[in-house]
Amino acid sequence: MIAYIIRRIILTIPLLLGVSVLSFGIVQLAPGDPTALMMDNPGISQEDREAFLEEQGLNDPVHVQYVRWLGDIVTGDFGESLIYQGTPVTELIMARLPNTLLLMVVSALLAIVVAIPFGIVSARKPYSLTDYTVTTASFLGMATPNFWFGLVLIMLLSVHLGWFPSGGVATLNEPFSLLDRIHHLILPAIVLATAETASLTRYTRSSMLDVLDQDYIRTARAKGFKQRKVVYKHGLRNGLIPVLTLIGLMLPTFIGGSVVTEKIFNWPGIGLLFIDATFQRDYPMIMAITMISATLVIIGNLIADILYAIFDPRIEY
Amino acid sequence: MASLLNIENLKTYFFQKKHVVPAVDGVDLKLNKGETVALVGESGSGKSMTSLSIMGLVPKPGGEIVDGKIMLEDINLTELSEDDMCKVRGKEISMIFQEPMTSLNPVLTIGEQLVEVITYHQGVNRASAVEKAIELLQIVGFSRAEEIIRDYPHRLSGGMRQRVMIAMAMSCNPKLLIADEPTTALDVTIQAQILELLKNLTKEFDTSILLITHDLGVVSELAERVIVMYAGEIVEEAPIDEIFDEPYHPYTEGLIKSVPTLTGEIERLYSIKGNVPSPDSLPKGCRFASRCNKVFGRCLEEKPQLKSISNSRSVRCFLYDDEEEVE
Amino acid sequence: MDVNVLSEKENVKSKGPGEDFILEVKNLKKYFPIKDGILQKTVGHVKAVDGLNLNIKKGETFGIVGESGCGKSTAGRTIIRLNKPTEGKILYKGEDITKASENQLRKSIRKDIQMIFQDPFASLNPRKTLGKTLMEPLEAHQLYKNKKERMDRVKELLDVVGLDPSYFTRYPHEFSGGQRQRIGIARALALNPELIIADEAVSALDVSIQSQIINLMKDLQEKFNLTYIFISHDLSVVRHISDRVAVMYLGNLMELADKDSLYSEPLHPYSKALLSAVPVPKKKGEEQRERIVLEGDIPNPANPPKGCVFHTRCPVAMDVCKEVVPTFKEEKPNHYVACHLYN
Amino acid sequence: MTLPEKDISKNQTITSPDINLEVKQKPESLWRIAFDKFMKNKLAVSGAVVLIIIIGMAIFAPLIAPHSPEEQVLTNRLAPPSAEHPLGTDELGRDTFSRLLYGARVSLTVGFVAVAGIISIGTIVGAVAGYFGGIIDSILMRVVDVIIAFPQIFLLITLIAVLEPSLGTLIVVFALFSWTGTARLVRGEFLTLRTREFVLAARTIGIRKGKIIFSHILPNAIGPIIVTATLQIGYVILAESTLSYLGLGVQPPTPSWGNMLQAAQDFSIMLYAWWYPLFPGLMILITILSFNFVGDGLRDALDPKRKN
Repeated sequence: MIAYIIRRIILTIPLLLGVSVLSFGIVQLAPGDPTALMMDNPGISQEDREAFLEEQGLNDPVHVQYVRWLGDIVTGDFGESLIYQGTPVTELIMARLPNTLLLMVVSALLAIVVAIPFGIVSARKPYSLTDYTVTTASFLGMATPNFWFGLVLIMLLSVHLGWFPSGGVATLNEPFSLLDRIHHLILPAIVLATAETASLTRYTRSSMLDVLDQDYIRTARAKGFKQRKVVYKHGLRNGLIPVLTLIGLMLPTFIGGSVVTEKIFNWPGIGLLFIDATFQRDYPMIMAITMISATLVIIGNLIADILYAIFDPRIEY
Repeated sequence: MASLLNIENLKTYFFQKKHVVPAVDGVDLKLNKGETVALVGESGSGKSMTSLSIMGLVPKPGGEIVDGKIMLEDINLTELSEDDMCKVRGKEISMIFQEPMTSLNPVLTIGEQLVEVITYHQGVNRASAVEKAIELLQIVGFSRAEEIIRDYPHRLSGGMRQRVMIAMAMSCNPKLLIADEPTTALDVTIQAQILELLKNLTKEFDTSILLITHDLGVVSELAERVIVMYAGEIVEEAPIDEIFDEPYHPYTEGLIKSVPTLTGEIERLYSIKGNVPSPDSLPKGCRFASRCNKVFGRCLEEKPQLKSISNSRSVRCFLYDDEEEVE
Repeated sequence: MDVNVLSEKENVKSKGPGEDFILEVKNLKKYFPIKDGILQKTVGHVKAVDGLNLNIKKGETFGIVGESGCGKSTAGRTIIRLNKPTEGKILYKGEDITKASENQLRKSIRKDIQMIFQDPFASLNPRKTLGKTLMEPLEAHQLYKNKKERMDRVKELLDVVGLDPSYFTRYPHEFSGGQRQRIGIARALALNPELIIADEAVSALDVSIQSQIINLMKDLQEKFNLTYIFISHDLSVVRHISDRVAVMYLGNLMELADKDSLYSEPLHPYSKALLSAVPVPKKKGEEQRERIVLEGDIPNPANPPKGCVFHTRCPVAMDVCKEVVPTFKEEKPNHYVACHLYN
Repeated sequence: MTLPEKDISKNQTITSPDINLEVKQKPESLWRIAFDKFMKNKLAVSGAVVLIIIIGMAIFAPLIAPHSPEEQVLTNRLAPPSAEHPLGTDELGRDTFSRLLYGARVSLTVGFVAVAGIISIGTIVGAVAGYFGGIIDSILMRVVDVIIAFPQIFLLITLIAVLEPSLGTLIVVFALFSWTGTARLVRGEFLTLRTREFVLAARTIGIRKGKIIFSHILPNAIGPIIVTATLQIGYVILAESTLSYLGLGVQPPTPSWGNMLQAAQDFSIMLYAWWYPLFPGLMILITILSFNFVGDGLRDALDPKRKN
C-alpha cells in the first residue's frame, strides 16, 4: 500500500512539470510585454522600463526564464505582483486562500451530504415519483448557470427580502462573529454547490442502479435479506466506490466555479484575485494561480485514487 | 416418499410494452424429500425463470407470477409476504448460480458473506457463526479455511468461489437447494470436483436438489429424475435411467441425439431444424411443431396436454394420445 | 527449452515420406508481458503458449482441446497472425509467415487462412448488413470483376451455408445465434480459404443449434476440401469432428494422437483425468465410469510450475516431474506424449 | 403397451435455413431502431422541439425581432414587459426580446462551431491513441492529463484575457482546450472495440488498417460521440455565457446571453427591474436543459445494451 502511494506520488511529478510548462507557456502568448500597462503612467520613463525588464530577467530567452521561474516556484517563490508592487505573489495568495478553501470545503460537503442520499433513494425505486422529482431537480441544477443563480438569489433574498448579505465574508467593521460568518457563507456555498450536487446525484443514482443489477445482489437476496439490507449493506459500498472518483474529478469544477461565485458575492478569495489579475495583466499572479489550482486538482485526484485503492479490495498493489 | 415441493400450474409472465412473454406457462412439478431432479432445456425454455419463481426473485418490474401455487411442504410460497419469504430464502430454500465470478460481493470478505447469513437465519452470535463458517468451508473442501475467511472473492478461482457459494447455500441446512447451471461456467476438471461435492453434500445433509441445466451429461451425474422444458412448458418427465434409452418426446429425442458422444459412435449428428420460437409469438398448436419431424395436422391446430404414460413418466405429445394411462 | 527443439526434430522426423503439411508450427511461443511499477517495466510474462509444435495435414481436422487458460485460443490467434509470435516459426505451405508484416500477410495467408469465432453476437459488425459483411472480403482482395459478380458470389455463399439469399440486406441483430454463426462461416469461406481455424465455434450455441453448425462444417469440409484447426474445450465435440487431437495444458502440449487412440487409450495422466471428468449421459445398465477427480486449480500461467507444468495436480507425480521438463515424444506410432511415465 | 415409431431419420439437410425469422417489410438498421427509441422518450423529444424552436428563432431573428437589438430609446430605460417590449427593455432602453434573439445566434454559433472542433480533435486523438496504443497512446494521454489538471475556466479566462476576447478567440480557445474528455471517451471505445471479434475478423480477411478504423470501429463508437457532442454544446454555451458575464466573452454592444447579465448586476436594476436579469438566464437554462434532455435521450437510444 505504502509502495503504491509512493509510486502514485512519483507519477505526479511529470504531470506537474507539464502543468508548469502550460501555465508558463500560455502567458508567453500575450502580445507585448507586461510593461505595457506601466507605460501608461507618465512618471515612468523608457529607461525605467528597460531597467525593469532587465531586473525581472524578461530580456532572457524564454527557456531560461522558464527554468528560472520553475526553480523559484519549487521554493514557493512565485515572484512579485505587478499590480500590488513589491508584494510577493505568494503572500497575496496565502492571505486569500483560507477564504476560498472555506467556501470550497463547505460547498463540497453540502454537495456530498445532499447528493448521495438523494441518489440512493432515487435508485432504490427507479421510475417512482421520488425518482422523477429527484431527476427533474438534478437536470435543473445541472442546467442552471451559477452566476445567474447567484444573481437571482441575491436579488430575491438579499435585495428584496433582506435575509442574507449580498456579498463579502463578514460585515465590515464588526468584531468577529461565527454567526455572521455563517450568514455570509450560506448563499455562496449554495450557489457553488448546486451544479455539482446535481451531477453527483445523477452519478450516484446510475452507479447504484448498476450495482443493484449485479449478480451478487441477487445472491444477497437469495440469502433472504430484506431489500433494505441488500441495498445498504451489499449495494452501497460497491456503488459509492466509483462516486469517490467523481468527487476527485469534481475538484477542478469546484475551483473553477469558485471564480464565478467569488465574483458574484465579492468573496475575497483566490478566484476574485485571479479575475482582477487577468484584467490587469498581472502575469506572475496569473501563472501562480493557474499553477496552484492545477496542483490542487492533481493532489485531489491523487487522494481520490488512493481512497479508491483503500476501499476497493480488488485493487492490488 | 413425502413431497417437499409441489408446483401446480405455475405461470410467470413478463409484461413488456408491446407484448406479454409467457416465460413459464403452466408448469407442474413435484420434488420429493432428498430427491434430485433436473430441469433441462435450452436457453429461453423457462427453466431459470421457474427457479427464480420458486425463490420469489422474479425480476421486477415486468416479471410477475400470474397464476399457480408453489407449495413448500404445506406453505404456499406465492402467497407469502415479502417479509415471510425472506425467512424462507437462504434458510429453507437456497440457491447457487451459474456465474461464480460475479455472484459474490467483491468488497466483502468470504467470512463476512458466510457469517452474515448464519447470524441472520440462525440467531447465533458472531463468534459461533465464524466457527460454523470455518467448518462449512472445510466441508466444501478448503484446507486453509481460517485463511480463506479473511480473503476477498477476487483472490479465489471460479471453482473455489463456487465452493464458497455452496457453503453459503448449505449453511442453514436447507430443505431444497436450487442449483442453476452450477458448473456451466467452469472447466471440466473443476466441474467434476463440484459435481462430486454436490453429490456428497446432499447425501450428508439430506437436501433435495432442483438442478437447472442444459447439459445432459451433468444431468445423469446428479439427478434421479429429469424434467424437460421447451418454450415455457414441460414436455417430458422421466426417471434418469430411462430417458436416454427411451425418450418419448421428439424434442427430447432430438436433444439427446444432437450431442456428440465421447465414444464417438455417431457418424453424423442429428440436428433439430430451426430455432426455438420467439416467446412473444408462440404458435397456436404444439410449440415444438415447427421443428418436429413427426408433426402431423393436429399438432398445428391443437395444443397437446402433459399426459401421464406410467406412474413415473409423462409426455406432452399427441403421438401418445391413445395410450392408456397406467396407474 | 532445448527439450522443445529436440522434440521438434523428432516430430519432423516422424513425418512419413510424401506427407504434405499445409501448416507447420515449430516451437511457437507467445508471451504477454506483465507490466508494473513506475515506468511500467515488464516484470514478468504470461506464458500463454510455451513451445508448441504442430504439423497440420492437408484436408484433416486437427482438434486442440484444453481448459480455459491453456493457451489454445492464443495459439489459434498467433497461428493466423493476429498476435505477433514471441518465438518459434510458423510455416504455411513451407512459407515462413512468422514475421511477415500486415501487408505481406495480405498478399499471402489472408486469403488462405480464415477464422471462425466463438461469440456469434460479437463476431459480426452490428452496423453492417449481411450483404456488406460478406462483400467486404471480396472487395478487399478485388476478387471478381464487378459488383454484380460479387453479389452473385455472396448469394452463392449464403446458399452454401443454408441461409436465404433474401437476407442480404438484413442486419446482424435480426438473426438468431445459429444464423449468425452461419454468417460467420460464410464470411470465412468467401475467399476460398484452404485452412480454417475455428475457435470455440460452437461453444456459445444451444445443443440443438450446435449440431446444425457441426454438421454444416463437416459438409463444407468435404465439399471444399478444407483443413480445419478446431479449438474447443468440449471433448465430445472435438472427438466428433477431428481426425487428430492435441491436448494442451498451461501453454504446453501434453499429448497428440489420432482421435481414436487418444480417446480410447489416453497416455498422459492429464488427458486421462480430462476424459474421465466429462459427464456423459448414462444408458441403462451402463457402468459408472471410473473418475479421476483432479485436486486444485489450474496454476497461473504467469507463474507456471517448474518441471512438468502438470505435476502440481498430477495424481501420479514423481520427484523427477518437479524438476525436469518431460520431452514430447512418440510413445506409440503417431501417438505423442510429454510425460516422465513413458521414459 | 406399444409405442409408435420414434425413429428419427438421419437425412437432415444442413442447408435448411432457420425458419423462424419473422418476416419484416424492411430491414431495421440500428439507426432506425435508435430513432424509434428516441421518439418514445418524451423528455428527449420535447427537448429536441424546444431546441428546434430556439435555433429557428436565432436564424430568423431579423424577421422575428420587433426592434433592432442596438436601437436605444433612452427615454424608455428599464421598462417592464409590455405589448411594445414583451420582455421589457435594458438600461439603455434596448428591447430585451430582440437582444435575446440575436444573443441566441452568438450562443448557438459558439456552441456548434466550438463543439465541431472539440469533437474533431478529440476523436482523432482518441482514435489514434486507442487503436495504436503503446508509446503513442502514452504520450497523448499524458498531454490529456496535463490539460485536464487545469480547471477549465482558469485556462479559458487566462487565454482570453491574454488574446483579447472575440467570437473567434472564444471558439478557438474552446476547441483547443475542451477536447480532452472526448479524446478519453473515444480512446476507451477504441480500446474495447479493437479486440472485438468482428474487428479481428476484418483483420483476418485482410482489410487495411485505415478501413478497419473508419469502417468497422468508428461507426460503432459514433453513438457515445454523438451523445457527448450534444452534452458538450450545452456545456460550451454555459461556459461562453459565464465568460461573457465576466466581461471576457462577446463584447458589447453585440448582445449575448452572458453579457446581458453582466449589465444586470447593478443593485438598482435588481431592485426595480427584476425582469431584466430573469430572461437571459432562463434562456440559458432552457437551452442547456434541452441539450441535456436530448443528450440523455440519445444515450438511451444509441446504447445497444438497452433493449426496448
